[in-house]
Amino acid sequence: MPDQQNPLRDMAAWLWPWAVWAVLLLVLTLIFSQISPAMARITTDTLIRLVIVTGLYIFVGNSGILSFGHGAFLIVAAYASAWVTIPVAMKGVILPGLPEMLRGIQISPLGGLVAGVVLAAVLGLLAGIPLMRLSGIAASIATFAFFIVISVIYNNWTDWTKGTASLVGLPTWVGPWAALAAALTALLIAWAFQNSRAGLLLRASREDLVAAHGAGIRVMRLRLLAFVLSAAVAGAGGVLLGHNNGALTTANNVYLNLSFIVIAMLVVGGIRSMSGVVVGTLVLSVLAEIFRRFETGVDIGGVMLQIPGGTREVLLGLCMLLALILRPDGLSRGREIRVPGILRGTRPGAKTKKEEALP
Amino acid sequence: MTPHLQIEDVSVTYGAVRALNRLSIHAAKGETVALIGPNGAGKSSLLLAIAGVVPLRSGAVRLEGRDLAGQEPEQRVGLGISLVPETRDVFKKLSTHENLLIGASRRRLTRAQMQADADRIYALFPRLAERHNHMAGFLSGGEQQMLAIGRALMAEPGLLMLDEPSLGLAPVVTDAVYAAIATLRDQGTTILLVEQNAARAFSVCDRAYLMQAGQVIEEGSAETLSARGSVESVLFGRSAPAKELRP
Amino acid sequence: MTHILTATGVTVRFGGLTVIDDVDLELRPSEILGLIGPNGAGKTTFVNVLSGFQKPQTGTIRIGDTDISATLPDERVRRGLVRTFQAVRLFPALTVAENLLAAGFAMGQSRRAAKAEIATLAALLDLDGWLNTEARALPYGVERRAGIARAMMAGPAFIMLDEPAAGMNHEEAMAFLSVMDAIRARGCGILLIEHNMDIVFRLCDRVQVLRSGKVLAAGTPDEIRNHALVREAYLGSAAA
Amino acid sequence: MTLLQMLIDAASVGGLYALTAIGIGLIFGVIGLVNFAYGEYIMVGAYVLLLSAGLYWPFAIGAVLVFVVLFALASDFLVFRQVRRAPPETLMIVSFGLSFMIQHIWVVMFGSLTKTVNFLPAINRSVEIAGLRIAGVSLLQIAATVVLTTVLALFIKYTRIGYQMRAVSENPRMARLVGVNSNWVIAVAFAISAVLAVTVTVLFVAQTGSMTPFFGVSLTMIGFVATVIGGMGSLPGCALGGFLVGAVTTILQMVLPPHLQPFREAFVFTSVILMLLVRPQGLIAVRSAWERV
Amino acid sequence: DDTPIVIGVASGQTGTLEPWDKGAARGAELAVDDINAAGGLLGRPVELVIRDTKSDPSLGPTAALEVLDAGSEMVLVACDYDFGAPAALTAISQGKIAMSSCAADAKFGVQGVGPLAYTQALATNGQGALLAEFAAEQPGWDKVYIMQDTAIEYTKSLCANFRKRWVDLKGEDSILGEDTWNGLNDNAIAGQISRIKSDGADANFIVWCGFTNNGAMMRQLRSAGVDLPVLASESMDGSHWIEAVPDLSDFYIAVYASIWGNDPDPKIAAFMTRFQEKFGEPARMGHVVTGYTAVEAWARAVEKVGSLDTTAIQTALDGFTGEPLLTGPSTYTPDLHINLTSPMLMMKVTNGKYEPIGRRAAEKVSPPEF
Ligand SMILES: Nc1ncnc2c1ncn2[C@@H]1O[C@H](COP(=O)(O)OP(=O)(O)OP(=O)(O)O)[C@@H](O)[C@H]1O
Ligand SMILES: Nc1ncnc2c1ncn2[C@@H]1O[C@H](COP(=O)(O)OP(=O)(O)OP(=O)(O)O)[C@@H](O)[C@H]1O
Ligand SMILES: CC(C)C[C@H](N)C(=O)O
Ligand SMILES: [Mg+2]
Ligand SMILES: [Mg+2]
Repeated sequence: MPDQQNPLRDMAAWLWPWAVWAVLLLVLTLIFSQISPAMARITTDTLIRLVIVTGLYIFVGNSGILSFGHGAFLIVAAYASAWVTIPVAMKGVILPGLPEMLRGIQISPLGGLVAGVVLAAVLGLLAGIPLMRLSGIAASIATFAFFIVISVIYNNWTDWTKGTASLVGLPTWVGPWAALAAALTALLIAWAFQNSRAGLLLRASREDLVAAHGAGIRVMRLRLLAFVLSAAVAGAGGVLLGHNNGALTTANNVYLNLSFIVIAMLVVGGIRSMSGVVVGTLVLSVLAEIFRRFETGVDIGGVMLQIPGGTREVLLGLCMLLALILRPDGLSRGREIRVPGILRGTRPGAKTKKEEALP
Repeated sequence: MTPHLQIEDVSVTYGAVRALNRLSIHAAKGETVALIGPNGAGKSSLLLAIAGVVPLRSGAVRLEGRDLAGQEPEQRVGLGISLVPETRDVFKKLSTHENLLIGASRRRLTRAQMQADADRIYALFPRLAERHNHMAGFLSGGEQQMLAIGRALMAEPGLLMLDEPSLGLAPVVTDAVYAAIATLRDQGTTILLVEQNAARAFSVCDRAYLMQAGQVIEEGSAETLSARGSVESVLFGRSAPAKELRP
Repeated sequence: MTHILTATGVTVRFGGLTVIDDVDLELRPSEILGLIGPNGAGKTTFVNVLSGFQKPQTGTIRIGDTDISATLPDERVRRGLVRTFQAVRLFPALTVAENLLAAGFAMGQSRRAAKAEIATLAALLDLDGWLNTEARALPYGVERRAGIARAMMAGPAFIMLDEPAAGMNHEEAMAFLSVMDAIRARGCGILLIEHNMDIVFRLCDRVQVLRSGKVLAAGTPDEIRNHALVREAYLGSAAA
Repeated sequence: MTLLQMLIDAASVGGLYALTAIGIGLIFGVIGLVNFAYGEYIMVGAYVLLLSAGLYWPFAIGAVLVFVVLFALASDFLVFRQVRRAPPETLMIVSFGLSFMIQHIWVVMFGSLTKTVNFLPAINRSVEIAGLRIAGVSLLQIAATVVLTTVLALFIKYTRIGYQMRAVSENPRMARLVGVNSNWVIAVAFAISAVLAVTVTVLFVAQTGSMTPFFGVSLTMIGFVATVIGGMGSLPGCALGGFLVGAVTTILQMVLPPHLQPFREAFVFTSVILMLLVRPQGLIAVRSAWERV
Repeated sequence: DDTPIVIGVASGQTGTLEPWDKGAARGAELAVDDINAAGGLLGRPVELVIRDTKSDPSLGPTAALEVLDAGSEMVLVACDYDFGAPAALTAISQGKIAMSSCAADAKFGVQGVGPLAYTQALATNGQGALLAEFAAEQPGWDKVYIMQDTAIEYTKSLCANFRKRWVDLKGEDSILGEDTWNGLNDNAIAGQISRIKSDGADANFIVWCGFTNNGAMMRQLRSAGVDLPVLASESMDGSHWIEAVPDLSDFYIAVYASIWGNDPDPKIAAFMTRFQEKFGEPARMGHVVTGYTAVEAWARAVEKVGSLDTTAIQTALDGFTGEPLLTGPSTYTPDLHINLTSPMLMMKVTNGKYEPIGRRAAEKVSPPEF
């Protein structure tokens, strides 16, 4: 019977695209983290990047505004977590300028994560209120300016951040599994948001801002919501980054470079789907790793293959260009994984039901 | 004698949607041919295919016997094909006057000749003359429609394709446009006219095709078609999306 | 009491060009008011003023006794004043159903209520077969109807339709008359901009004619049809 | 130090940015492409200058001109033409990927270390006029900016290819439908932007004598910021934006107390945000930046 | 047992730090050659495994893990605290010694990385003091103008330490002015130059704490007609930028070693000759010797304790007092793993020619504060 309601099946159908990626990521993590400590680390790095790309996607994919500013949330969240998780004894030496209240405490890694995420979200809110009024390239440039402001402040706020110097002493609790958990959570958040009411409305405004106003959509509020959510998720990525490296620095544009890599991953994968996020991150990360290996030399059937130093980036850039030329809408072409027929059944909106409703 | 325009077995698809299905039509030199059909019949797709902006999946478009395959849209303009698209597509950031001038891109004209041609358009649409220095994006809907028509006329085409030229025009202006179409016809321009208002189209055309679901279902002179009453039956049918290639 | 949409003393200038010159207008519930006039007369601009997309130099817009002159477009929609666009402007990458759903969500409708409303409107506007088509792939005539449906999703008290019948053939236009009647039956006031005089004269309770930003004439369809100036400046052969 | 000297210094720092911004603004505002690889046109030019440093200087500049124009045309032909119809964010990342790739090809060829060349030291000398000091290069930068902005603005406004360029950028499909050869028109725009890039190269190398494969990046970034705050689609706006960014930077450098000086960029970019909030369409907004409903 | 002992290099073989880190890796290669020529370490051959961090701090741990995977007993990391710390942290978390070739920030050591981290640099405390003492000796150098790049910690700390020692020697009033720029962003410094010309009109010399883009800055300074002597330190070493400045003169710099074939220390001069022979080009910066010393110091400690036991090696390193190494006598203590007083070579540049003045060490160095 077409009209039969089956909440469990609907739920499964709703979750399906996410679940497929979750299983895939789980299997990949399982395999790669076992190979060697270095490989486990590369796996962790990739998953953390996936968290960050997902964070960026929540805003960019739904609002259509390209943000160059998400690096700021990484910085802010990572340092916040550092302030509360570096062991008290070390903090006394490393950050004597920190206020007594922070210097005297040391909370659990999870607490640090929460602190980081909350601060990123708050900053997202404060920055978002003015920035979300802008659209198009002006908005993108403004987010870029916002990033520079935050990064310069953290780069010189010596008492709290150690300025251009590295901040060390962050407990290194992040491994492949923690990163995987974070990545799956982030993807689920992104998935839930894009399928929510707010998600649909925001995507509508991305398509045509004037028409969105004409349909009564409160665009600024929705953008702000997405911006804050996206800041929080990206912030989580920042926290993981810090606790994976055990050290933080804002010097030498590390976060700026990271921001561009992350945007490239998103666009190569396809800016308009969650699947694009996963595909883009995985493909570029894997390619980067393969080329890196070739640079240090790979033994293939007794022949030592080595590409000259520095060509890794050239090849990576070339692959990026080819991908974009062949698939301008991203590798995923903005599509999601198809829900199999048995799960789809006849959900509201499907054709058959509509036709029956005809007079 | 080879017809001026010959469409043979043309199919056009958008992804899985088939907009034109092995459709053939022709137009003799100096003939005015109307295309009539319900929403989604594929009329606009056909004009775009002739202009070269949507690719053919099969079949051929011939102009004076010559297959246009591989000719870029701008080259087709050079061959005398000119289109007034239904979306108008005036260049919003160019002034009204610049929009007219750009219509003559393929003709090697002196400034004076160009101005003279533009003045003829202004005479046809006095409203545009009043707005000649306006950014086209600021024009009203009807003014933009006049501009789109004027821009196409600036190319002095041998084959003019008009996609719903009366769209958004005030009744008096529609009269003017149809008078202009009649003049062009008399001057020997081949015209392909898509029009929702069948009676209006029949008033100027020599021949008409009735289209439905990407195919021609009837052909004939205005009188025969309206006599047969097939127009009403076609147009009054409910519109539905074109059939998908795959289920 | 029933609320009336009133605009008083609206003037719009662009640089030195006066596009609307001190125009008043009143629209009652369940009324169809035709706004006609030559191309460039200022009809669309006037709708832009009413819907909040264009700030007038002078003039006030009221719904009942509430002055809404200072509100933003989306706010006006939530107050029951919606419009369609002359250039339609659907959300191109969304399907027709999603276009309508978005409009329902924007008004805070539940998914269920919105879906029911979509079904009703689709039947009314002959969109059934098109609901799962992306808006960018629609033929022009369907696009226009989808635009009207999207506006109707808001359950408006007043709707302003900018050339809704453009791109419809004669038969469709006649079918469209019943759509207008259905909308009117919901208690909705309609401001109709249209160049198809068949529709205007058959449908409207009153007609107001703009020329060069000024009200040239106002009255019943019959009065307008026989108004000498209107015939000459606007109607041409359509006056017949 | 007098206020006047301060303004002159501000203008000389802004000169280079202004010059960069009009090159970016031409492609960005007129063709509608956010071209990150613009900085690389400047960069590769510098290396040609390095290799041709032995030549009599007009020949050296000629060599750069030929190379960079061909280089820009090649980048259009091989890359940008392939993605003409892609969505804007894709175009942006394509140009970014291209820029990244060129930089690293140059790293492989020349190393990432700074290379130096003593090119035209004469024009780098300062001139003193009534007690005010200004470097010769800065004078040239300012002059070049003013002249090139004017010439280009007139070119785009009044020539046939000028309005064809604007048409192509707005609606490439329709432009072809009226018979504009869009590939040709875009190629011309790339060639012009390459000429602008060469101007930047020559003056930059004369000023700093140094280059790395990465020096184009920061110039491009500032160029974009300048273009957007100045007003997209308006070349004088781009130039103004460039001067402003340079001027704000220099003036802040001089008025900020020492302990705040490291935060200078934070102040500069906060003012960028403020300017955008106040005038989202840029300082010199062209009318066409607004869309009527 | 003749399985090789592996020494890992995880630093920026390409990217911003290439001139420093690639040089250091090559220096380390020469040290390995020497050890192997002398019969190896503990009777075993020594081997170098190099992984590039691309000068990206976040790639440091990966590179470090890879060289550790390859069996490294010691890891040589980048020539800078910010770039080197992440790789070093990874190495010491696996219980291995991490050596930086030339991170000059005293935090690179017990306090900022951990007790297993060492650096071969002379701390900025020493560098700054050395510059101040040198300047104070020059006839007529009474008034100074200080220019500081704000891009990295090293330059800030260098200027601060110069200032401290200089004020000690000449008093606060002898500083006529201070200004900054950002080497990573600024291309033009017209404003700063105008200020030197007005505020610094009476200065006798300028202290220039620069990091990158030195050629551009000096070119503008000189062509604006500022001919004052300029005093700088190791980060501005190198042959790569001077051509930008026509006939650079009155430029004084403290370096680890002369790359111009005229180092007064015959050991170093010989080293540079060998370097040129092995790699077919002269070293680009004096820092190559610190790469050599890093291996030398670690191997010396290993020989002393006769085992590869990390704790033992650590104790041996901590016991270095005036240990003669290629770069000069080297001293570590259990809580300071950087040299404070080792010597550097002062050089003077006239018409683009580098002439050695002589090696010197600072007399009075204020100990680092953490
Ligand atoms: N860009 C597109 N992508 C996918 N399908 C399209 C696209 N453009 C048109 N179609 C489909 O092709 C078919 C023919 O459309 P076309 O616009 O040619 O019809 P038409 O006869 O011009 O209709 P109208 O009278 O409404 O203008 C329709 O089913 C339409 O949905
Ligand atoms: N933003 C604007 N800037 C400049 N002029 C404008 C602007 N908006 C409208 N105009 C001018 O105002 C006049 C009225 O335009 P409007 O769109 O209101 O006409 P209309 O009555 O809707 O005409 P049509 O029937 O052709 O749609 C036009 O001549 C147009 O050029
Ligand atoms: C300039 C740097 C790369 C080198 C310097 N010795 C430092 O510690 O940072
Ligand atoms: Mg059509
Ligand atoms: Mg209108």
